[in-house]
Amino acid sequence: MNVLFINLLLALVWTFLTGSFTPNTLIEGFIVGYLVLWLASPLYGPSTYFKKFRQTISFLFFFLRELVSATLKVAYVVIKPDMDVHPGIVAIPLTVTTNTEITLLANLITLTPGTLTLDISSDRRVMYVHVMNVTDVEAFRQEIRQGFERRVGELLR
Amino acid sequence: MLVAVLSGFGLSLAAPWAVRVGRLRGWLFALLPLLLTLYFLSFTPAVMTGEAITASYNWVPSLGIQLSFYLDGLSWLFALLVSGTGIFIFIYAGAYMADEPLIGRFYAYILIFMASMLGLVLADNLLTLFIFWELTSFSSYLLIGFKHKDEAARKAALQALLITSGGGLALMAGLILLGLAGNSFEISALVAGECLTEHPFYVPTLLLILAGAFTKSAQVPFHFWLPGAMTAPSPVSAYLHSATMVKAGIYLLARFTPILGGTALWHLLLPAVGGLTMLVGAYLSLRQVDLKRILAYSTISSLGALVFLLGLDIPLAAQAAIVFLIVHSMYKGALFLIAGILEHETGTRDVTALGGLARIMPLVALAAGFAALSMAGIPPFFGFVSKELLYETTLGLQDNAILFTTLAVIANMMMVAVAVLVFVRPFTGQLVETPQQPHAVPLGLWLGPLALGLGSLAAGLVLAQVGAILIAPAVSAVVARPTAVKLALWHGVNPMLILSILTVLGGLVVYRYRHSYRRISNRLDMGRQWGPAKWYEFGLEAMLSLGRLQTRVLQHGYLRIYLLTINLVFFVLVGLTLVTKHDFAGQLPSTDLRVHEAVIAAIIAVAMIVVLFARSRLAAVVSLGVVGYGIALIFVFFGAPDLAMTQFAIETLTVILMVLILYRLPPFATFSSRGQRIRDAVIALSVGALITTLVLVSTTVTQPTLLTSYFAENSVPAAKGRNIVNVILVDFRGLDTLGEITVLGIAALGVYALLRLRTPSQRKVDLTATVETELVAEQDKSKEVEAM
Amino acid sequence: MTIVLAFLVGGLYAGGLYMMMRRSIVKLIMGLILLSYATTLLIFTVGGLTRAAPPIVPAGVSEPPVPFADPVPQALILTAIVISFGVLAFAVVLIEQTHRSVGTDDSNNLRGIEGEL
Amino acid sequence: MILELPTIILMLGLILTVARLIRGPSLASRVVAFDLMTTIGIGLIAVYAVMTGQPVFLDIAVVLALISFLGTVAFAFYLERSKR
Amino acid sequence: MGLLLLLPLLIPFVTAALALLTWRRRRIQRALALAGSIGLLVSALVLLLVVWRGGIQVVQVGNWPAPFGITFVADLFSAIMTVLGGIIAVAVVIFSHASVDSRRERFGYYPLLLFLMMGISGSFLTGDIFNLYVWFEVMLMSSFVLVALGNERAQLEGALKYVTINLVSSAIFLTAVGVLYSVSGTLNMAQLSVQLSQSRQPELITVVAMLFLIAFGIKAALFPLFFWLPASYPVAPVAITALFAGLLTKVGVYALIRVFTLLFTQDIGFTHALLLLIGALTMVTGVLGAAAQNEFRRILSTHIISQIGYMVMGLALFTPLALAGAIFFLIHNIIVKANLFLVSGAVYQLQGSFHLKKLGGLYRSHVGLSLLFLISAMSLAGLPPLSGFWAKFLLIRASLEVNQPVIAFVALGVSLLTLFSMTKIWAEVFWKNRPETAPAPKPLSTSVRLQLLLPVAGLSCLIVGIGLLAEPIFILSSQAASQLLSPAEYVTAVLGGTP
Amino acid sequence: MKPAEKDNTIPSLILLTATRYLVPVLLLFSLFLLTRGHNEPGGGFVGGLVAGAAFALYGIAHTVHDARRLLRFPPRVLIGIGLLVAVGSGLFSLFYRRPFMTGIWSVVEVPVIGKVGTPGIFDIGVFITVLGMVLQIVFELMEE
Amino acid sequence: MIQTVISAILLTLGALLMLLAGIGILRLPDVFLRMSATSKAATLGVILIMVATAVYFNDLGVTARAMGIVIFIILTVPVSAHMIGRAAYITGVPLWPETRIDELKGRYDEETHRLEGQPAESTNVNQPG
Ligand code: NA
Ligand code: NA
Repeated sequence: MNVLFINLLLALVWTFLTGSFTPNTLIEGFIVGYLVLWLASPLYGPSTYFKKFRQTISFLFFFLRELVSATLKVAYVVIKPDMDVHPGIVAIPLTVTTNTEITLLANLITLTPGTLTLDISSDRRVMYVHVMNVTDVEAFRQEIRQGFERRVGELLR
Repeated sequence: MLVAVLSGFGLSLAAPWAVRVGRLRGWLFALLPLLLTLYFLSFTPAVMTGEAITASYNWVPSLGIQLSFYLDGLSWLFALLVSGTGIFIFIYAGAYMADEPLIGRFYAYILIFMASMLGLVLADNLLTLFIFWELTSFSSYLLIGFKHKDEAARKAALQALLITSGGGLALMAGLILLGLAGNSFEISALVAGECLTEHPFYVPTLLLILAGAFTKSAQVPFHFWLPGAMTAPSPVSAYLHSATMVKAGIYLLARFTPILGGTALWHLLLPAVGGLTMLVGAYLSLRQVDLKRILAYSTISSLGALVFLLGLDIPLAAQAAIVFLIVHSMYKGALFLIAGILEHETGTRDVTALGGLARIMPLVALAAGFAALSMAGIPPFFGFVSKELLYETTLGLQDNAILFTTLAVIANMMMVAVAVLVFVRPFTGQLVETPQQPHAVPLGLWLGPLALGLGSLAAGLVLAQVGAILIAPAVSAVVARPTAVKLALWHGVNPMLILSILTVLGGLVVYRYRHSYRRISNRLDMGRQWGPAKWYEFGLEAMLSLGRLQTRVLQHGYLRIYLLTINLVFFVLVGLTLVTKHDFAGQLPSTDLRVHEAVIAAIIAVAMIVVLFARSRLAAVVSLGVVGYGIALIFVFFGAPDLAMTQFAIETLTVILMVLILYRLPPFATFSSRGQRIRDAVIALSVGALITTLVLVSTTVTQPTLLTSYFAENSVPAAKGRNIVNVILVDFRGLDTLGEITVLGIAALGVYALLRLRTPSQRKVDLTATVETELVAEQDKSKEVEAM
Repeated sequence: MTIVLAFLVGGLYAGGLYMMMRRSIVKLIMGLILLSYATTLLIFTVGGLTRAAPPIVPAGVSEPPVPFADPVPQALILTAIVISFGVLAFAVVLIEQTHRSVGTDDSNNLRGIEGEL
Repeated sequence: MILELPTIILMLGLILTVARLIRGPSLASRVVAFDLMTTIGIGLIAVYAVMTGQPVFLDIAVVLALISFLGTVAFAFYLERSKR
Repeated sequence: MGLLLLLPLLIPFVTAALALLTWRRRRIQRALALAGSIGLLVSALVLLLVVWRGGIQVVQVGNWPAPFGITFVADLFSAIMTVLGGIIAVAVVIFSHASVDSRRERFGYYPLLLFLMMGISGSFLTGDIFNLYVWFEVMLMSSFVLVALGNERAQLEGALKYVTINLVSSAIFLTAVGVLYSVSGTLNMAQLSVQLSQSRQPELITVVAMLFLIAFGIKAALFPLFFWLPASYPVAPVAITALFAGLLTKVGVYALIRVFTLLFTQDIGFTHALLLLIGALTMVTGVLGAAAQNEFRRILSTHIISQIGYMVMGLALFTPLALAGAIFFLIHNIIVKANLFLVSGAVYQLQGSFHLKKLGGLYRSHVGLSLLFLISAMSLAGLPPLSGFWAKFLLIRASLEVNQPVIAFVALGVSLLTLFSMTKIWAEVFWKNRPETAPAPKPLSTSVRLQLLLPVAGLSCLIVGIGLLAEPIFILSSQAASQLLSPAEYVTAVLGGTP
Repeated sequence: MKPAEKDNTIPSLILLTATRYLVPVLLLFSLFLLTRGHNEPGGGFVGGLVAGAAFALYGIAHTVHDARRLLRFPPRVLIGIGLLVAVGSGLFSLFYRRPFMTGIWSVVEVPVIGKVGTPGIFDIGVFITVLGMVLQIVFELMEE
Repeated sequence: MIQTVISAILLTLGALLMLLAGIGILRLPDVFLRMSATSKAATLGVILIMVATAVYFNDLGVTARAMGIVIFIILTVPVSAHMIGRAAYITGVPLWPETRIDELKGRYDEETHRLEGQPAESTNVNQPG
């Protein structure tokens, strides 16, 4: 994470140089700094910074996309005259183990389409999720495992 | 003179210790009245020349209250009476109450009384007089209730106190009015000052002062406390309730004759009340069998006679009154002491249960004989002179002479009968078996009555001197001009003498038929059902009932009704003022309204209604939260970020608090009826409407505030803060905040104590008490042990 | 808005007082809270309303631009709501303890020593 | 002004939320409604800050965001406990 | 000098805060409480002396000139009241050492007591109407806790009423302050005095005056708003009841006198006539209520109400003498009432009850205590030359001077009924024999006896002293009254001559 | 409700974990409110409430016992200290022969906070007292 | 100017999302479904509004606050939803009858609220009606 620190430093230097201390210049500075660092990456030896950074960014975009689509789905359900939903509560065995991972996963699931984390079993092995439309339970479990759980695992390890 | 008055108070403080001297204590205490008597006697020459000795000490000069004393003939006479009788009473009490464990307190009280009585008669200042007046009532209360274990004594003491204090309060008002009318609180100045009988205050003043005098001197219809007061030990009855205290009213009337007397009202009220009292007292006296009650009623009669005399519109009346005053004090004092001896020795006061005691106690019998003779008005006893004077006065009246004379004769006949009764029954005839075996009476007991009895005789023998030395100065003081007094036993055969003889003969007849009299009068008796004593009881009971009723009505314990009352008061007071005082001419505040503001206001209103009608507590709490958040949003809209923030934070904490508390409380319940709910709703809405009006009205007159511009200008330069609200809170008005956080601290302490402090009984019952609490308690105990 | 708030304040007073006059002590709590809201809002309203101009001096100048909301009622209210919070917290716990100790939530059964007469 | 529009939309949302709050029926539903109200409130304050050009109001939104969460948690906490 | 004015506030405050840090160390807490109350008394006495010598004292807290900051003002009236607060505090603290159980002592009794005194002193000395609200709340909050401290059932029930009704009163007070600020634009009482007298809408001011009347009327227990008092006073620890009886309602009276002399004098014909009526009704209902009671503390408690009526009467008559009478009455009544409660507490320590039926025989066994009771009781009934006589005398004289015989008559009648109630206690508790069922008086250790008797004896000496030395006390009261009646003096002292 | 039963409810894992992140944020923000209060909305009071909320949250997620440990001081002591700090800041001006509570300001500016003055210290006292008060009440109620 | 337009659009969108959440909470049939609506729509709504605010003021302090709010909302909304959902389930708030499957049924310990973590094979499909 040293590189992140340097990157932030560069962003600050940039804002001082431009003389205007606004978020815009800070973001500009960060992008410029990132480019500079990327160019100068051999200087710092092997670092996961750039990979992690890209992963984070892509995770964020993934998350936002999911959030938007979740919202649209909800909008659709809500606005549609007839209430055509088939909810259910599904148990999903967990592969992630640490508390932070579990919590992050639970939160993400809540914020994404049609799902809502209700609780984690006391042995932290199973997550119970409320689903707006249950068609195939197993397929749903797979979806979660492949989608969020994988990404969370990648991001935090 | 101050020393003379205060010496009694001083000694009373020491009395509880001074009694340790043992048997001689009576003689020891009598030294003080003896010294006082000598002291007052030393003024004899001065008094005789008509000179008044004054002494004045500043007390509360800014209120015109001085400790001022004025020794003229009248006060000198009374002072001598008080201190002189005191000598014998004190000696007597020492023997009479030899085994009384609380004798020290007795002497303390009676010393207080004596000092107060001296202060009363010597005072020149109206307020000083009043203070001593009240002190006599108070010491009388303690003395009447001296046998405090006895419920009758306690009741009688209370009765006497309430009656005399009630009169005292009237007297106080009267004296204040008098002082205000005469522009001075000094009696001597009032006497010398301009005439007050035309003053608009005159009538109320007179009535109030008479109320004081009449209650104290046991005039009808206030007379009934005096027989009740016979629960007091006999020395007290003799001293207070015959010789001195009851004469205070007489003193007052005599004292105020120059100021208030001489009017038609005066000449109407005093003879009427006094005459009635004279008759009623006499009538009731002979009906009694209890020796002390007989004497008490006869005292009432005599007091009536004194008031009667003081009210008669003839110069001689004052002389007759003063003479009778002295006569009565001597014989009645003696008789009361004798009654005490009889009770002490035989264990009864029932006059029908006694007889033949002259053989056992000859000296006492002698004293009783003297006193009775004086009472019956037999020459050469002093009582004879007094009775002659009485008849001479009534006969000399211009109006109503016959009527008043008849009254006097009838009353005096009864007195003769009483005199015969109190001497003949106990002392003559066969010795009667009594509850206690009578013994020879010790010196301390018989000395007093004998001295007083002899006094009655001696005064009759040295009439000229008595008239010149004792009577004349006093009469001069009453009529406020030098008056010579010439007393003699023999004036030749005149109407008075004939009346006197008639009186004695009539009295003997009455005595002879006393049993029939008692029977008939008992049959006619209405006093027991309709008399003033009944009124007193009824009044007391009515007052208590009223108190209980009022307590039930006002102090019923229902919190919601209390709140209802507050609401009603609010509605009435504020509503009436608003409606009657305010003209609603001002323009209404601006009607400028934004959508979001309206919506938030509506949401608050709706949420509040949900609170009101919610069936579930939690729904109500959530809705309360909505109200609170809504108000915070209004704060946002109108530029109060600090407020909004705080409101949000507090609201959330309130929700947490409610949530933590509520699940231990039962669900909402509706207890009240529909009618109650509607009533409450109407009242609540009325108050709400009033508040709305108030807000509307007061926003029309909003003034630009001085404070605001000052704070705005000084916040940054002087207080170095840009957030003016915060600067106000921590700097401009930081003291408010200091108080505010103190409240929070106390509240926290309170919650802690409420939750943790359990009563011992709760500890047992409360199964939920946590082990932790108990552990803490254990630790506390150990700490407590350390601390002890 | 002043008029609306005037009615709102009146309504809150009425609501609070009505709730306080219920026999259920749980409702009494609600009534107390409503009453404190009412007072708060009353001071705010009668103190004069100014839209969206907080009494904060912008950095670099020495006085706030006029018009600005009167800070005095705000400070008063702040103090008052804090105090009411403390008092209410105590009152709520008191009511709970009373309920626990006496075992009733009907204030008619809480006549206290007056009930003994 | 153009920013009146979001305010009005927010008000509509708020009214609907209040309707749920009144209707309940379960306490949980009411708490959800309350939670949503605070979220809308945060939005409203931000919109108001923009509308009036007063960024200081945003601080209120921060406090609200931080602290309202606690209220919801407390309700849930209560709900669970009241079950026993 | 500036600090002196704040010491009566700060000394209890600091000692209370320190007591919070020395929680459960009883000795230290006791010592702190004693130090705090003595400090309060001494500072108040010095303050009174300074005010007497040098006129109205003013300090602008925070050095902000009036009317912008908060002003503390000591005129004679407030200085007198503060001294009385100190006297009662010292007596009650000493009495508490012997009478308050260790349970309560361990749960903040002393810090609460000190906070209460802080609130009382603040209420007396502040010159700012909102600040007055704050100190009222400090005082009330501590009194709430003290009433409930102990968690006994009766206490909780009494406290519930006490708290609820006082909260309503506070809400009305706050409403009144809000409206007052709205129509006058200031909170400083001196400036308010100026503003209100120049108000263009005097009618509205009268409405505000009614709000204050109700708010303070509840605190002062005026008719018909007194019900909280008999419900709650007799349930607290007796030392606390003594403190409450002596001071709390009197703070309400103080506030009434303050605002109805300084602020609301525009419509005397209406407001003060109303006060007179209320005063009379308060007197009568209080004394009748007391007559109906059969329990030592409840008689005394209900009786407080009646005495408040006299003070209001003095205010309502609104002459120099009447106000002097009201102040004299306050001085007298605070001491006497507190002392009577202390006596009842001592009796309770001896015989374990407050019920007249279960008491008796103390006249024989405890003559000192009996005498001390008698002094206070007779002073309350107005027996000359004790303190109560002068108070009564002044008021009666004042009412007769302005031709108000009806109120004089009522006051005298009430005084007679007071005598009735006091003699009832005397007869039942002291004169009457101890009932068979009642336990024999408990033997108390010397230190306990000393701690019980010392404060009672001290206060009794004051009662006798005030009676005998009525002149200085009257001059003091009448000076204080004349200050009250000339608000200009107050205004000039606070605003520095530029109103 | 014996103590053994009382805290046996299995706490929510999600809440527990979230609390680990939320509590520091809340505490930080409370200090932010405290320090900025003189110039921006905020101040000791709101700051204290937010800080109290942080500990309360911790208490709900974990146990009151843990929350007390986290706080280190008993809340009552905090109240006492807070009151003393507040009154002490007011007494400070007496050294300068000014009336009670007169603001005394440092000459030099401290970074972040700006000029340090007794009103700021007073606000700290408010903060501590409010924190103590909130926690005293909340902890007691949660322990019941 | 562009800033103003962008922020106005974003604000309107954000507000609409909140309105959507409002519609959702009113229309959806049970508490769990309602939470689905609020947790998503409202969160996105807040995010949009905060971005709009940051854009509008273009000030570091404001942006920081806006960011703070967003992060905090993202952090807390799911937690609240979980807490309410769990509490609702435990207290027996009824599921909408159309709910097809309930794998939580019987897994909570009545006393301790301990939640069993069982393998998910034994799914019991709810038969509506
Ligand atoms: Na303040
Ligand atoms: Na602030």
